[in-house]
Amino acid sequence: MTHMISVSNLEIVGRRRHGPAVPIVRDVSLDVAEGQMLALIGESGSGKTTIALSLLGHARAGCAISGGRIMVAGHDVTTMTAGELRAFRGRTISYVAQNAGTAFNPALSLGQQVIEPARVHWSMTRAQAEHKMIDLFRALALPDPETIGARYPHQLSGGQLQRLMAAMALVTDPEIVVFDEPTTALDVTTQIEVLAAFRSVLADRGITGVYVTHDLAVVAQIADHAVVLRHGQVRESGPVAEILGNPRDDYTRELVAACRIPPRTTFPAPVLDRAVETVLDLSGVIVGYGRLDAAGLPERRILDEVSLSVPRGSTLGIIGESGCGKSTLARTISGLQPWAAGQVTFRGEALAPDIARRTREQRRRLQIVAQNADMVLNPAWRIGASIERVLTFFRGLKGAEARNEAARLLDMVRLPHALLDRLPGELSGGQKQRINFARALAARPDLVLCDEITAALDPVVAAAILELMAELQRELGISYIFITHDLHAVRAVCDDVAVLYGGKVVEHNSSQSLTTGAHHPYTRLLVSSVPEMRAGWLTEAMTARQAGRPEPLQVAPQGGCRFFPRCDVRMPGTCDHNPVPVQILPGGARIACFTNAAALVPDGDDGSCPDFHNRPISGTDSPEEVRHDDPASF
Amino acid sequence: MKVRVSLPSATQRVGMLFGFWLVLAMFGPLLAPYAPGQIIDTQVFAPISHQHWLGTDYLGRDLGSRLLYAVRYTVLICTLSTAFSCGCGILLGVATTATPAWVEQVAGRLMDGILSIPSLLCALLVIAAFGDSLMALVLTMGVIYTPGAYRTSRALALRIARMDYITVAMARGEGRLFIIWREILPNMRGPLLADVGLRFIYAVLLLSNLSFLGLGVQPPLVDLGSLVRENVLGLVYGAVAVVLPTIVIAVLTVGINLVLDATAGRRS
Amino acid sequence: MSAGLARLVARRIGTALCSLVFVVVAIFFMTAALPGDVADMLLGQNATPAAAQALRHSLHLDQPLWLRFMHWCAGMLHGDPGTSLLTGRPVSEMLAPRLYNSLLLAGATTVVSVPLALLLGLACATWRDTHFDRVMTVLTLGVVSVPAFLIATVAVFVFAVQFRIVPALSDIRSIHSVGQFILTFAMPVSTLASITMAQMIRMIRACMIDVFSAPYIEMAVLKGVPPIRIVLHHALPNAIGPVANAIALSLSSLLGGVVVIETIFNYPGLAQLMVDSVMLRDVPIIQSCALLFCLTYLFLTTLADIVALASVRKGRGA
Amino acid sequence: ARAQAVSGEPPRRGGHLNFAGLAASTADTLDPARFALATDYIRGHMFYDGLVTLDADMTPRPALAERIESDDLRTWHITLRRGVAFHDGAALGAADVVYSLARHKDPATASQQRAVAQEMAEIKATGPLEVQVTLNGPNVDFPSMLGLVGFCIVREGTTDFSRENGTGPFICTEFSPGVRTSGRRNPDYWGGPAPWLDSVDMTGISDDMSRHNALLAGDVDIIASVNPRLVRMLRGRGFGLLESPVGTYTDLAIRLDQGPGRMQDFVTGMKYLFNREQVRDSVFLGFARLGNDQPIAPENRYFAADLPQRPFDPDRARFHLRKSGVMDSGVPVLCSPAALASVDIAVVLQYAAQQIGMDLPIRRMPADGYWTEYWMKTPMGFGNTNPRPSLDMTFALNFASSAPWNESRWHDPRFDQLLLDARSQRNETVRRQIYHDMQVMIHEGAGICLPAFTTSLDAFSPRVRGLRPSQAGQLMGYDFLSHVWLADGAA
Ligand SMILES: Nc1ncnc2c1ncn2[C@@H]1O[C@H](COP(=O)(O)OP(=O)(O)OP(=O)(O)O)[C@@H](O)[C@H]1O
Ligand SMILES: Nc1ncnc2c1ncn2[C@@H]1O[C@H](COP(=O)(O)OP(=O)(O)OP(=O)(O)O)[C@@H](O)[C@H]1O
Ligand SMILES: [Mg+2]
Ligand SMILES: [Mg+2]
Repeated sequence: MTHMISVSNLEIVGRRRHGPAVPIVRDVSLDVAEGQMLALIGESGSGKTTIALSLLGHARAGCAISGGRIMVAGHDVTTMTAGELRAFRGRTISYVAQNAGTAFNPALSLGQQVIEPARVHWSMTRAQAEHKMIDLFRALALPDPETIGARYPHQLSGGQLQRLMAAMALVTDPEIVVFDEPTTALDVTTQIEVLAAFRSVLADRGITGVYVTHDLAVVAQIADHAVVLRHGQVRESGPVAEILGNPRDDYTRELVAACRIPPRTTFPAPVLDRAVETVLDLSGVIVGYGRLDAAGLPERRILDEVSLSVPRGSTLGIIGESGCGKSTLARTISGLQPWAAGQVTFRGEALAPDIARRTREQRRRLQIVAQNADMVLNPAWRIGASIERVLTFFRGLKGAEARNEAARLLDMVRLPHALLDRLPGELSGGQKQRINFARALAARPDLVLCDEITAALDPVVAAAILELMAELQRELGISYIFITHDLHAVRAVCDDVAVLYGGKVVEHNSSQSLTTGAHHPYTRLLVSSVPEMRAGWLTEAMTARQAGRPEPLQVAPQGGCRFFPRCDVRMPGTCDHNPVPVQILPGGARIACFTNAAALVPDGDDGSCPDFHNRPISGTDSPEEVRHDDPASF
Repeated sequence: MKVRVSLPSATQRVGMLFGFWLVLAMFGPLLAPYAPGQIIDTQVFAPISHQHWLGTDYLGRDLGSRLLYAVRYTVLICTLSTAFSCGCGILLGVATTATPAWVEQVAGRLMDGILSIPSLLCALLVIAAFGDSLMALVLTMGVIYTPGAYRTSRALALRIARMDYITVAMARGEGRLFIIWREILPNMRGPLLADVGLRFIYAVLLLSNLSFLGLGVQPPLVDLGSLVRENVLGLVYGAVAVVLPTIVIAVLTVGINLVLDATAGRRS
Repeated sequence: MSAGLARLVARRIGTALCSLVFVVVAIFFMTAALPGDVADMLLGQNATPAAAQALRHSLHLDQPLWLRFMHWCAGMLHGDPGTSLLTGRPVSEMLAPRLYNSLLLAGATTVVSVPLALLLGLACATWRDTHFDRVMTVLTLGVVSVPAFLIATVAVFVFAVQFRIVPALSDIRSIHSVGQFILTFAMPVSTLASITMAQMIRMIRACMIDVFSAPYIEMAVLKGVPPIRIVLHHALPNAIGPVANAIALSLSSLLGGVVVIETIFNYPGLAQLMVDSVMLRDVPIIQSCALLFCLTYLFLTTLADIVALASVRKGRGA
Repeated sequence: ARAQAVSGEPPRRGGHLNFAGLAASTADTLDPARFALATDYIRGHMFYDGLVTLDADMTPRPALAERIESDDLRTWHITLRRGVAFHDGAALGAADVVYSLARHKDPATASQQRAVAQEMAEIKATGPLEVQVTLNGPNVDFPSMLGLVGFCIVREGTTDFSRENGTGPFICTEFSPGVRTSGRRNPDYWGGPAPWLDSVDMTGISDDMSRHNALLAGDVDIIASVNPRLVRMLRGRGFGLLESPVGTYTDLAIRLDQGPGRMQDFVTGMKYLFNREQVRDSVFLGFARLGNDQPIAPENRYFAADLPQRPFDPDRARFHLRKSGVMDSGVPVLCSPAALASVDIAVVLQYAAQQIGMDLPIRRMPADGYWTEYWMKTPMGFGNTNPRPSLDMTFALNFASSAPWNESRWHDPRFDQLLLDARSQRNETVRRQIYHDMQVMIHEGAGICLPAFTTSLDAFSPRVRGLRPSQAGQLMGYDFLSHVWLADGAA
């Protein structure tokens, strides 16, 4: 078997001005056989992205490949000339960047950028490339595959951009594709389709892959081999089944264990009766883009009459498909995106749609942790300064006091103090995300809008962050809106959960009920799509889906239920015309569906959803044992 | 054994270079062997020799002494006026990205207007109104270059003002000045410093033009540009008197620009 | 162009007209505020108060300021810029040949300098910190820092006097062929172009380098996009605002700011006319010249603003 | 020097000559009343003729006038030359002369010569070719006065001067103010065989270096106003140099009616403070003659040669200045590029002052508006005066109590009386004595410090012949175009 990729003794250093060179990657060796997929897993900040980039012969600004050999497709990339590299990149090996939000050129339309690799390598005509692009868009479950290419990066959601990025990498049919966390921002339903698409494309063309991720379930589906990294060093490597099923290294074990996050144990509200005091209340909020119609409402609605409330000291999870408006909701509440209609009440006071009109106190108490961590950190500011500024601004801390507090916050989010002196460009994706969270916490908020804050984190660190959130909630009564696509995390930290579909809240339920009881058809689809950490799950899920589900309709309904085209219990003639009724179930859950509640209870022996929590892990000990293993002990 | 020579940081280098020129400006004239107006030789455009170590100028005065005085006035006046014009221009340019639209309309059109008024007219008016005071000179030069700095910084700031991190800062409720000064400015350092450097050069040249008109340094003192201008006839004799001041201008301005470039090249 | 952009552009042009009015008023009153008037200047050293007064009367300079201004405005609205106080000839007649000359010079310079500056500026940014870039940096800075009159004088002395390749004066009348055109314009255009180019190169380089640090440029590199395409297709659209602005600023002085070049090459252009007229306080000509300068200036900057606006509205670029 | 060496050759006719003067601006004019600059004078001589011309030693010679006579020196009879035609073909007549002279008195004409023209009380035609001019008082120098180029003759009734219609040696083919004046030879010129040239192009290049470069590169054949600093180079490259000992001077005027000038000692001290040799040698590089604080140049036949040269004497200067008590008055000396070399002279003076412990601030004013706004309006300032056709005019216009340009506001009734005496004095010896005394009086009393008379320098390419120095002004009293010829012109 030939090795398509063969890295030996790779050393990469970060060179910071005046300081000594810090090693980022140390003595890393790995091999990938042709047509195989290697998963790079490991701690956030362990050097996964750095290694992935080095396979393309590239080192980020401020970093340098200082030793070792990187053989890719028969070329030693460290010795290639600029011209050779140019011909090599994008054609022989292509890359899916971790931060799709910033990796797209804001001034160019997305379509242009997606077909560019094909165009610059003269591998196909424009028409061919566009055709191929649209096929890929369709395979990656992007909305409006024909026209989405004409849009610009800022008009898409994080998950959509990530898929476009993948399309861009695949458009040239390269021999090797390096995926850097390509599905972090995808909801599970979309993730299934994307993973399936990846798999089929890779298998069809015999593409060799490197897949950077922290989602072990995904690893189980897609990779053949895995390398576990920590602190820039390889901790363990081997076939996926071995690593996941029978980890030998301590850290790997910890990692695997951390995948099984225990569900939230509900605790009594610390101060007040939750039912009485709501921190945040949304009613009939409409947000959109484009021209306003006669009623002053936008043409293209992203959020449609959303009503939600967050009781004090509790956590509301928001889940939903990529592009359904989750981030928009967060931005709206935080005042970054004005709403066209509706009302938002925060701590009993009505919030102004425009942030400028909110009081300082409101601003402090309501913090947002944005999905795109890159874009919200000022690139010219040191991390320390960014955090200290919030401390100074809202809490009047200065000098050493502020610095100590910043260091404490970094401890909380499990980052080394050394980062305080770094610039955002010198951090990894997960580190930036945690910095953002720390910055939000620095304001001592009452409500934090967490937009996929754990998306780029490995399970160990993610669990720690979730635990931190819970701890803060216990101690300070902070409330959260927790946007995620990780249903485990939802169960672990949320009290309630709202399911968004196409800008509408289709279900509002307690998070514990996610496994039981009646659900909106979309929720059921979501829950059934949560990947399991065993090989072959994806294939099964796909077959099951193809067998059991009706063919999605291509036409969008004019009125009625938005989920209608994909619904497996749809009732043509009813669902696609009439306003959707909201049913209030006995447990307090609200479901927007025509089908009566009883019918919504999934069929099964005990009437519960497949318990994704107790998913089997091939070859591991009993789940119970893992459940007691609390990774977030700090 | 490896010896690590640590280079001074970019800011230090800017500081050192400016420091050098400032010291030269302050104390250089003390080194001058002759008075700036003293005619020491009947030979004009004399080459470098024993008595006059840098030759003589078009009147037979000691070029070295005059050069030292010229450095003083050029460095001081140009630094001040560049600071003024860039200060005002940049502040306004960046500020108008964070203010209501009408402010931009007013300020922008005003700047456009000032830019299209010939500087000759401004200069003559200032001379008529204020005579040859150095203060008026610095202000005139400042005003003349403010619109340019304004336009450049505004063009740069527009891109940055739309970045998410600026939105975040505004959402936090930061004051306008803070956003301009701390959030936007550091991110446009590169092009901005290039612009400041260019404006310094323009100032050096403008100073000599204004001197020519009568609004500059008064004789027998000179500025560097005027030194070149008054000795330009020496060109046909390849005289030191025209070559040397040109070189000094080049060393001064190119040096400052290179150092600014180096500063801009690195993120703080 | 979308309707929204069209509206913005229209508004931009509208406000540009405000600048024009501002400038015209400012110039009129500034000239009026200058010591002496055309009568004094005409009589020069031989002026006696009585003679000057008489002349003033015959030129209607004894009318109140605002009345004269209104007269001028009224004329302007009918497309008549008035007559020169000094020569009594129609301003348009005096301006037209000069404007033609100036536009010729400015046009030739623009045609030469903008593409070259873009090319070199982009090249410097692309090959940043290479020998090429260092040499270009020092060269451009050197060119900007040497006074224009010196560059022009040295150029003439070398090429016209020593080598006798080109004429020392740029006399348009002698042009009868393309070859002669090139010879005649070689010196002034190359001098002017080198100065404008140097400024533009500096700014283009800086703006581009700024954009080059963006992640999407890194991504383009990782896609195997050739440097030229990265520069033109990826970086330039994002820097187009500042770059267009830098070009506009550099070009804006080509009409009114080239007195030195016009003097040295004895080239009868608008800048020289303006200086003459200021010295002679020939207000109608000053006004008309200023109007022309202002128009070109506003044209260029408005164009730059529109380019920037358009790019902003299209994507989230520059 | 070259021209002299080959002056034996007979002149050749033909060829085209390019000339570059010192300045060109929109103020360029074809209206004789508005001639103000050297280029205007040259243009005037090109297209027009005066009634008289001034020859190399400033003696008036008949031109359009055949005879100018007077019995009482007050009423003058001018007889015009017969058969002279304007460029449009009309014959020259008395009416043209009357019109040409009288228009200078009209304020609306804005004549540069109005002050002089006021002398003429009445101008009338007494025959087809006879004109009678009655002066306000007797003036023996009236013919010299007519030598002013401003008094050249235009066609009667001309008001539009965008085109010329003179009787001069050239006919205008192109005139664009600030750009160029072109002329072709007037084939019917009364003064034949001159001019020799077929055609002439004249432009103004204000930048010194460019003007010289144009000559060096062969773009022009003659340039006016050579910078003394370039003489060495021009000579080295074989170009001819015309040194004309004209009486142009740059002087420091100290007003006697205000400021420190009210102290006689201050004025005397300042006069001793002028290092005249240094001004001549360093500022003018020797192309100047020492001045003696009176306006008559050494070449002039009335020059008071026995008047002792005032030396540079710092000690005496200090003595007088101390005595005046205004050593450090803080009153600045105004200078300007408008007044030739005044900035450099001021620097020389300032250094001398510094040596005796006096702080003499200099203020360099813009050329723009200097004459109207600053000159003669401040306690101390530099002026610049071109030679006048006669001593009488010099004294009358610059030194008499009522002189319009009495720079130092010096009043001396005896001087005024002497001026009148000289005017009506036909006796040459007596007049010489009077003029001598007047020079002494100015030297002693007026607030004028006159360090040097400048030598006018013009350069020409080796193909140009026929240039000769003249006291009447640069380039043969501005009239070179009707004298020069080209070595390579057609035979
Ligand atoms: N210029 C630099 N100088 C020093 N250290 C750097 C520099 N750039 C990155 N690093 C550090 O290198 C480490 C590896 O970063 P990398 O982006 O490869 O992490 P990662 O494994 O991809 O993490 P994540 O999962 O969070 O994206 C991080 O700890 C980061 O802080
Ligand atoms: N400026 C804009 N103009 C038009 N449409 C936009 C714009 N910004 C976002 N959208 C659209 O709004 C929808 C919601 O975006 P949002 O970012 O809220 O999605 P999301 O639920 O956060 O998705 P993800 O999970 O992928 O981050 C997307 O379909 C996106 O295409
Ligand atoms: Mg990473
Ligand atoms: Mg999102």
